[in-house]
Amino acid sequence: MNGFIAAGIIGISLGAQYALLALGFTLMFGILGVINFAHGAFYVVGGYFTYAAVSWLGLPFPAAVIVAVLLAGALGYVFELVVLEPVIQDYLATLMLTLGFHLILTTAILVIFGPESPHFEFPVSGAIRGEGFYIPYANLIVLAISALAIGAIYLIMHRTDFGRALRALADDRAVAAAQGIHPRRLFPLAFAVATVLAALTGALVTPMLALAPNLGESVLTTSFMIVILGGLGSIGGATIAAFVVGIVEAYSSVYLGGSQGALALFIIVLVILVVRPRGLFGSEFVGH
Amino acid sequence: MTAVAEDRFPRADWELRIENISKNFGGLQLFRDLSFVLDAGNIMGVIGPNGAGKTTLINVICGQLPLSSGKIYLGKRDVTGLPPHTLSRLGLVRSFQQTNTFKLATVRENLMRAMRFAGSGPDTWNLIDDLLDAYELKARLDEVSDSLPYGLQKMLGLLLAYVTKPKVLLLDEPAAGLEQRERGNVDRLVMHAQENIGCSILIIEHDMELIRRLCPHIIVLDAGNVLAAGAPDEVLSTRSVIDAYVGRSDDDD
Amino acid sequence: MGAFVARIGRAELACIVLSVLAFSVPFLTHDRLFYSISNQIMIAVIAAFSVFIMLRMNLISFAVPAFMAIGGYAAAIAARNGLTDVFALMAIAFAFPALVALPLGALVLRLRGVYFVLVTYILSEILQLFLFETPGLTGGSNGIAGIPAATFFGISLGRYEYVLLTTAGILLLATVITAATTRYYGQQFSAIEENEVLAQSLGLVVWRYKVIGFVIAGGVAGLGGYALVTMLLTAHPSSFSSFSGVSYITYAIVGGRTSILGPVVGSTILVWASNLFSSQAQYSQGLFGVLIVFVIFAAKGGIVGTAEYWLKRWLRKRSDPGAGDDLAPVGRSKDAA
Amino acid sequence: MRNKYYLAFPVAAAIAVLSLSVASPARAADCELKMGVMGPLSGGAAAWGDAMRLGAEFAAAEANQKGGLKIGADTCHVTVLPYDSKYTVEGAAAGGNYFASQGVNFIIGPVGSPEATGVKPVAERNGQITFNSAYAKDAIGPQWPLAFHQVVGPGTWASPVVAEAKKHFDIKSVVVVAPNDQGGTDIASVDADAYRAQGIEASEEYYQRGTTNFAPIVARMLSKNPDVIDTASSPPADAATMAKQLRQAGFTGPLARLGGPGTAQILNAVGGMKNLGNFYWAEIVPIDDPKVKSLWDDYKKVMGKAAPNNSLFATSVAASRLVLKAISKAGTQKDVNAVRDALRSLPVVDPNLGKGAWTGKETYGIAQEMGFPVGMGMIKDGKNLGVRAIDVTTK
Repeated sequence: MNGFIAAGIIGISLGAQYALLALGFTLMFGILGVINFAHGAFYVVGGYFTYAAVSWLGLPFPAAVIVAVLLAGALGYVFELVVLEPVIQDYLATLMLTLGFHLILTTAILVIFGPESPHFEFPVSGAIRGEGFYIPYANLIVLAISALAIGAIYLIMHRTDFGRALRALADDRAVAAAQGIHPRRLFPLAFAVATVLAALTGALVTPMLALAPNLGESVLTTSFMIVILGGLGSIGGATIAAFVVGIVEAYSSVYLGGSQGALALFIIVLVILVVRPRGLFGSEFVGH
Repeated sequence: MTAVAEDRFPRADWELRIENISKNFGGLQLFRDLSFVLDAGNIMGVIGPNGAGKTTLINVICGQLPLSSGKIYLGKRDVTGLPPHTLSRLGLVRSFQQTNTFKLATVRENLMRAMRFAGSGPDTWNLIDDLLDAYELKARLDEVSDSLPYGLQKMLGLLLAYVTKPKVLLLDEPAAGLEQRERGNVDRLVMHAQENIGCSILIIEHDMELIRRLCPHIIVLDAGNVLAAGAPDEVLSTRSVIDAYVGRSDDDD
Repeated sequence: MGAFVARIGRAELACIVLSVLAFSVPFLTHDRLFYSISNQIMIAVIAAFSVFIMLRMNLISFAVPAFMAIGGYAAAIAARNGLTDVFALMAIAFAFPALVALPLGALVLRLRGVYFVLVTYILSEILQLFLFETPGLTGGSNGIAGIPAATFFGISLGRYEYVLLTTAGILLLATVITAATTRYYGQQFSAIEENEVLAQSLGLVVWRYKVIGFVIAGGVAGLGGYALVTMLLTAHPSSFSSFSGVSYITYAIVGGRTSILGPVVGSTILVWASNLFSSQAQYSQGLFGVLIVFVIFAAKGGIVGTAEYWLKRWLRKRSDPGAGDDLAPVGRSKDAA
Repeated sequence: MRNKYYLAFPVAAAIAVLSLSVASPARAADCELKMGVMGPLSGGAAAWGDAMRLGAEFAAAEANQKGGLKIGADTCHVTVLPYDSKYTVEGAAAGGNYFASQGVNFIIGPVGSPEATGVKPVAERNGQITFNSAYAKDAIGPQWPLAFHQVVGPGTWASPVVAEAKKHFDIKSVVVVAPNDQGGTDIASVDADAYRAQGIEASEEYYQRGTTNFAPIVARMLSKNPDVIDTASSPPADAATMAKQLRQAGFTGPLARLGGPGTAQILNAVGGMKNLGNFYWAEIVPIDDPKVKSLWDDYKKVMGKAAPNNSLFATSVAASRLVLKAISKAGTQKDVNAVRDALRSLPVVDPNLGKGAWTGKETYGIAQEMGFPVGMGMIKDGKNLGVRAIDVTTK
């Protein structure tokens, strides 16, 4: 029974991290129609930038996170503007470009920081302990930040002109352009927002777990599953799907073991996809 | 199967009947309980301001988007919810507003594909022979369609729908983006279809002149409702219709 | 002759000729490195063909390693159980993945292209876990070692030279299948690639052709898997890692998706390049990435597409100066079929 | 030579006709001995490949400092050729052939199980001696007479190490955890058997390679409430994360690590000796032994830079030294079988690793395992008791 509660709590804290991670991925697809294979790499970059800011510049952790995340955002902005924008309509081309960028970023980090994972600690340690369960404070912080981020993104998308413009672009690029919305100006920003979210996740999560150059791929796979489940481009869908994946992962690996648990998770996702081809909350508008 | 006998007298199943259909996107309702009939062999115009759901109407009729509720009949047959390719094989075919050809294929390949996919025989070439002449496409049969001027690409798009020898032909803003002088080409195709295969035709269009020229009967859509129906001249003079158009920007919905 | 060429297709014919020439490799040299690299290239070409078939319909498949694994393991298990005839093994390597692809495709190909991409990515992950969870059948994480050499009318194909000939044979088969498929369904595939919605509204049953393509692509990948297993004398899970699917996609796209020559050129150059980078140690992946970005960024339509484009321009320019600017940047070879 | 070669390939392979570059495989000019070293030089396991490479390069430098290696009549300059086998089967197989075309008959490495699986059949076919450090159950074997093993496998050291651990800690049940691939299962299962052999109830736990958050796995392991949790051959980063999350979850029992390095990382992760409490681990070599320690100093003297912080470096040096000695003894670098016989007949002694023996008959069915004493480290009640040598050569 205790195990059951503990697993639930683990699932929720996993979900919080996944939600933050998948948010950027689903935004990027919904608005730009780009499957961003570099999403995992940006997660790793966020972690290493923060690490560098803390251990090289000696910044306090929160400041380091902000610096790192902004740098990653700038990187994303430039990448979209210079490399992606010219071929933004062709989803195969953008897919390959982000894939190439993933390889480049990963190697760059390997060269700069070396293969060994560095010593990188989350400043807050300790945990709330209860009857048969425990919640590390760090997890609570991530939960809070992820909730804030999701809320913020939702507000931006629905309450600001920037957001409305982006949604217009997502619905029908041609029409939006005809109404005087300029993709060339907005897309790099949107991409930057998405990378910021990926980097933020990395900056918060890697110090709690581990920081290594090759984390990108598994992170990418998780993002894929979540957006498939939630329906590409749907913010609410991605959020809920993230928690579904987190909780399923927790229970399946607690009761089936890591390997079979993962297998179960994959198969559940596939089955849901067959039953609901657009994912749990996929809208008919978004996506190209 | 759509290789229809060239009889001049359309059969009953060439009629398109729309029975109180509704379409919602998430919260937003594009039209509600919409009903109308396109009589066999007739031409009907559908006009309305942007956001009136005109293109969406065609998309749901042709099975590209699922209906929220309601029924669609092709003659006696209930075709609600059938996939586009099945509807097309049954003779319900549409044209598209933009990107309406196979860009990298030559004009000839485009037409051959349309005939092949629809199962209309190679004799179809004779059917459109004079149109190809009129559009000056004959000389350009081996040009990549993407390299044609916009006007001709548009006409090629219409031809692709035409060579399937449809029973019911739906044209989605056939004149949009055409120069005034080019718009006669649309008339020519519609007339041609009437004379040679006598199919029923539904035209969505912003160009009132073209509608007046071609359509004995029109309906006006606004906010998903039929605002008015009847002969163009009286319908277009009714107050409500004029209001509906006041201050609306004029681009695609 | 000209008519014959036009019928088969220039690019297709070239590929078939190339894969016939591949038989000559063991007679040209005894250099192991050259053997090994040409062997890798042939396998890469087969895998890239599998990607190419789906690309012809604007679909990217990450499941190639999965189908390679199914084909490779099926052949390996058959060989372990005493079936060593090379033709029988090829048949098995093609049939098994094709059979798996059939129901899978019918399910997955209802979805929009993008979902297909992500789903195929997950499929290869699932396969890895499946291999691990079935040690009895597949040897689990250790794979199947000590596979007996295949036999050609009783002659054992154990020597490296024979391994190369076997691979060349598999390559030829894969090339013919791919060429035949993409030619026979050329108009349908192109229609789907260029304007799926239009094709469907003209009456083309799009998903049917996608499934046909997926099944054949699965079979071709299976042949590649068998070739890989033959080269390594081992069926090992790590040979079919989901990320290797990325390399095959890269080969096909960098080479050029507009012609069947694309996968051949792309695989050849990139496999050779990655072998070159291998001794350049840890920069290999990064250099690979740079290469991808460069080609996609600078040469749409990949190497072959671009070459074709400039060749056409040049020919036009020569025939009548001033013309040739109205060509689509991605020209597909247009043989009057 | 090599460049001309590579330039030939795009064309050549493209047309699959290479009549131009039927350049005969590289032959050593005057007297040069080319020694190959393969391992992952890129990607996650790059640290291991580098340790392997630097070890070989050091041994070569040693030999060259003495004016070169005597082979029969002439003295040869030893050069080292690295190859990135990327921790994959293909990579290693290709590496074997690459070395063959470079006329390299002696290969130090590869590092990991997939690599060993890939290179063994190829090297056998090419007539190349390999000296891998894989913990695979079939790292070497009678069917590969040219394959040698430069580290003592868990099959050899697990039992004595567990026996030693049992003396210091009260162990009735243990969970052995590792990733779900060959690198994980081959060690974890052997460790588990060794525990069982000591009358300890052992269960195995395999997680998906690439897992970043181990909270669920930790919860599962704790639900079996074991006395000890052994992270076997999990990658250092994973082991560190698990250690952290185990302590976080309130597990106070001893942690073990029989099958991989990373003590420093685990210490960092859990926040120092105090929080780690009780911990024991196996080392490839007894690193606290002054003789072994001095190897790192020698490297700095000879190469002028710090040696890699990875004990595989030591065995790589020892293996390379043995191979060079064997070549010199056989008096040829062409006749590989003669060198193999010389190698088998040589006593396993090393200036730094001390006295050992050819082990592996029992585990692999062939005595081609370079058996030096291994190390076992222990932290008890937050105090580091250092790394003691465990003699395994008796087996």
